[in-house]
Amino acid sequence: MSAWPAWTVVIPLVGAFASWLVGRKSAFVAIASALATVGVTVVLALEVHARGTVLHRVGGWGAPLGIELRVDGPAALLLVVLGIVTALTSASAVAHFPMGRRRSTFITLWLIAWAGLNALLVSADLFNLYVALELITLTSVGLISLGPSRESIRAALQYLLVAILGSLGYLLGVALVYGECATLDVALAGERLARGTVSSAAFALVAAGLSLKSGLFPLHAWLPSAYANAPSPAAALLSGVLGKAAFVVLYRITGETFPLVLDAAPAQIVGVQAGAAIVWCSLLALRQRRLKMLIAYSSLAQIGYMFLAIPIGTPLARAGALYIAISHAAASAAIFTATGALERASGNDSIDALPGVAQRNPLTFFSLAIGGVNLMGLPPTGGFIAKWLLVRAALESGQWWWAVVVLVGGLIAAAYVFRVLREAFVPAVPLPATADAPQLAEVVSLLLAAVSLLLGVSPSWPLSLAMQSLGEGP
Amino acid sequence: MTVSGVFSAGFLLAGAFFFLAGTVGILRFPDIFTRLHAVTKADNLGLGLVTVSLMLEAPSYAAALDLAIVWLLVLLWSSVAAQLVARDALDRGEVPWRGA
Amino acid sequence: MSQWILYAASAAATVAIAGVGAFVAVEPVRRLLSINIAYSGVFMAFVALARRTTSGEADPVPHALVLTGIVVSVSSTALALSLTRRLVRATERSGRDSSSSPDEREA
Amino acid sequence: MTFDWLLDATVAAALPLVAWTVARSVALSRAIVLFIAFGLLSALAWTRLGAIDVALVEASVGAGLSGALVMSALSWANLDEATVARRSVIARAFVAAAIALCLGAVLLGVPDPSEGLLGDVSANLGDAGVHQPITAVLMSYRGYDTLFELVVLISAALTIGAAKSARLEARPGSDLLRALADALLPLCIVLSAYFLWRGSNAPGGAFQGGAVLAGGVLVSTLAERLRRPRLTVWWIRAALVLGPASFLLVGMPRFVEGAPFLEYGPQSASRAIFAIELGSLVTIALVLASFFPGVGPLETAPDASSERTRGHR
Repeated sequence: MSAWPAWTVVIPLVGAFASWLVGRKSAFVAIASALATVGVTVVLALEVHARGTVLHRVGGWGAPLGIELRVDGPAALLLVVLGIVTALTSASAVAHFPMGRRRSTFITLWLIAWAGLNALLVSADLFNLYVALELITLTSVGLISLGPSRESIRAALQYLLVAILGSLGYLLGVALVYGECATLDVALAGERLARGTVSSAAFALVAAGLSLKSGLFPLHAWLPSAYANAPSPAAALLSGVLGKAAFVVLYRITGETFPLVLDAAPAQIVGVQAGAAIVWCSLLALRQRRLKMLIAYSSLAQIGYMFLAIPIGTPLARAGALYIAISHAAASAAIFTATGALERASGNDSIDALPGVAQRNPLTFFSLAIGGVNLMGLPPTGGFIAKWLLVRAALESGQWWWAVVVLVGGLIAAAYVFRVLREAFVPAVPLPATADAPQLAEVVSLLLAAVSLLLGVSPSWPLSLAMQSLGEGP
Repeated sequence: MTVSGVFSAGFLLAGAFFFLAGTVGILRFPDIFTRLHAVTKADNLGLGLVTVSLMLEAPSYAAALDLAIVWLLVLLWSSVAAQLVARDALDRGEVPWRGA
Repeated sequence: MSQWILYAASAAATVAIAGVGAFVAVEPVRRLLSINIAYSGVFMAFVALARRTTSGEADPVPHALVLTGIVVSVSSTALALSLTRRLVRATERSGRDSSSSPDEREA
Repeated sequence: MTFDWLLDATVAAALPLVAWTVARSVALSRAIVLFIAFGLLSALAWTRLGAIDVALVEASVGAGLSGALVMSALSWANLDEATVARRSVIARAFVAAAIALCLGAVLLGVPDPSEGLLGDVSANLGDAGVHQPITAVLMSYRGYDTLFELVVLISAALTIGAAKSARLEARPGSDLLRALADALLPLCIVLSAYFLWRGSNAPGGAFQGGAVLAGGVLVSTLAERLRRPRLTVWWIRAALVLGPASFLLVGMPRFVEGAPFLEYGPQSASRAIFAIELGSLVTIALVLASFFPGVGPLETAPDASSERTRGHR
């Protein structure tokens, strides 16, 4: 038993309370707790890499009575990469919000959200996952509502109402699982759950609730406005990190609780939704006039790629989905941060206002470009590795049509990415008079882009964690 | 059936009657002030009778005392609430019903 | 018919009715009412399932889960209401004097 | 048997019926009153099912505080009755009935009888530090959940508190309310302490106590006997996070020494749980009371407000 899983939750939580008590000068607390949290996740990942799944019994009770924290390879990988992205993104918040109440509220909510995310990643208990999901939902709503306009509040409200409806489905599914096998532990429930009506219905409810929360096609229309109207650092955090929470839960419980129902009808329905999300949301992204809306729709398409792991269902497909999750986390956070910097400079995020960016803000342009290449899935980014894994998994399992969907999605992504990059590359004569983009945000977006590049250049360590299957540990 | 059981049943039925009367009052009375009468007077009397009936059946004196305290609290609260609602209604310009 | 079956059936009906109501509702407060009732239905399912014991003493774990669930759902209800109110206020304000900027910074 | 069955059947049938009328009622005020009635009915159902703790929390937090929250929405909500879709009632009823049948069939398909975790809970009560099974689950076996639940409460309060809130104005009859508040607040404090103390061996605990205390604080705030809790005052900020902080403080010494997180140790368990519950009570009461200023009436110009309300009556 290792104490590290609990520390990943305790540290950001303590940081959140400390920043809340300190108030105005909370930036120092934020930096300290961010460094400590990332440090702990790295140590935990090294331990998992060396010794396999790490277990912590909260309160010493153990399943089924108590709650267990179990960190396997995929969870450790997510902890590290999402942690680094979260930490970097928050640095751009310091540039975005002037010192004052909004900044300190942002910092407190951000640290609470991080604690919730880590709790979600390490938890092996179905109801604890629900509480962590709700924590992430409420903090996300708080972050969106910090936006400048009435539209931010409308978006936050809509996000909240849809998200709690999604949790309702999940919770009903949990009730069924508990009723059937008298445990809330994900793995123990998987052992006790026989193939049958109850388990299929439970999976259908859980999958429906979680895909609604992730914004999977066709119930996705509420999500883009949340991303587009949130403050840029919050948008980066939401689309990069927090928006993946519901998927991560589904990923975990399809592997451990519902491995038996994966070839059943609900999984195939999820597959159709995922395929439709990839194609349709990419096409919608092509039609947007605002950069933030474009990225929001492209994020929805990327959610679709992740959900492809459920119908394909092989370990390779699961590793691919995981790799999409981490590389997209870094890439979309980079793009949103870069967009935030440009928005600061030119006053809006319209694609028509892009000409001249490559001259004026070469750093920002560079991170936009790397992020875009990642969305297309071309080397040398992490997006390439991820899509390559997915295509191979689809072909190996004989479901070649998913490979076609992945490739078509990549082509459409290339179209909208090149549209943005071409506009940004057009020299503007004369150069429009604009304010300076905040340097901190530019550097942060470059670092985030570098993370997504790194995932493509040296994939061996992350891949070995992603492929580490459960149960190898002591 | 014991004597106290008979009394208890009688009080219960009487209480139920007043609750019914109060409910009819809410539904049938013409304005907010008269409806307040129905809610606060008839229902509180009904609740009192039910409380007495339950006190007769209570397993201990302490439990009977608990029930009595509950009734007193409801009385206190509903009298204040009735006043507040009525004053607010007057303040908003509701005119009490003067008979048809 | 045993007691828990009655209430489990009631829970199923409540969730279905309120769930449909939540999907159809247009106005946020109404949607919120339906969502809350649907949650009560789910909690009812938990509590009814806890009643299947042979001894007559109920399983306390679902009860504790429901307590947690109630508190979580009150938090989201309060948050949703406060956001709705801010929205209504922002709309009214921009309706009253359309000359002022819609940008409403609440520092 | 027959009488019990009749009562259960009535309650069980009434719940979905009320749910249906809430969704169908045209006037928002009626929907809200029925919503509160639904909460009280479900509290009744939970007493019937032997879940006294849940019934207490539902009556105080679920029906009581949530009800009061949505009730205060009446003062500003969009009362436009046209927003209720009147068409397609039959289609909706059909869909709901279909879902209900499927769900019911699945729910009744679970094994019966089933002990759940009852045996595990009772067997470990000796080590948990409390005698009441539900308090043991909430504070000991699944204390980790409760920690997060408190954090959920706090993050909602933070977001609500970050916005400018309503000024609670003196209402007509506030002299009366003041007298009531003076009588009620001490009573609420005593009652919440009683709930807390009782929680270790009978139904009751931090949540019930916190809700009662929040009610008392709220009435006193409305009566202007207490100033509204301000999130800028340092000790109120500290009190707001007292619950989760006491979880961490109590859990930390042994955790640092190498014990599992939130393991209190067999000797000190009952004291540890009491300390955590005390902190949680403060957090719960403060958070619940702080929800109200964020949903109160809008501060419009006086003439406009009276006209608005009158127009809808």
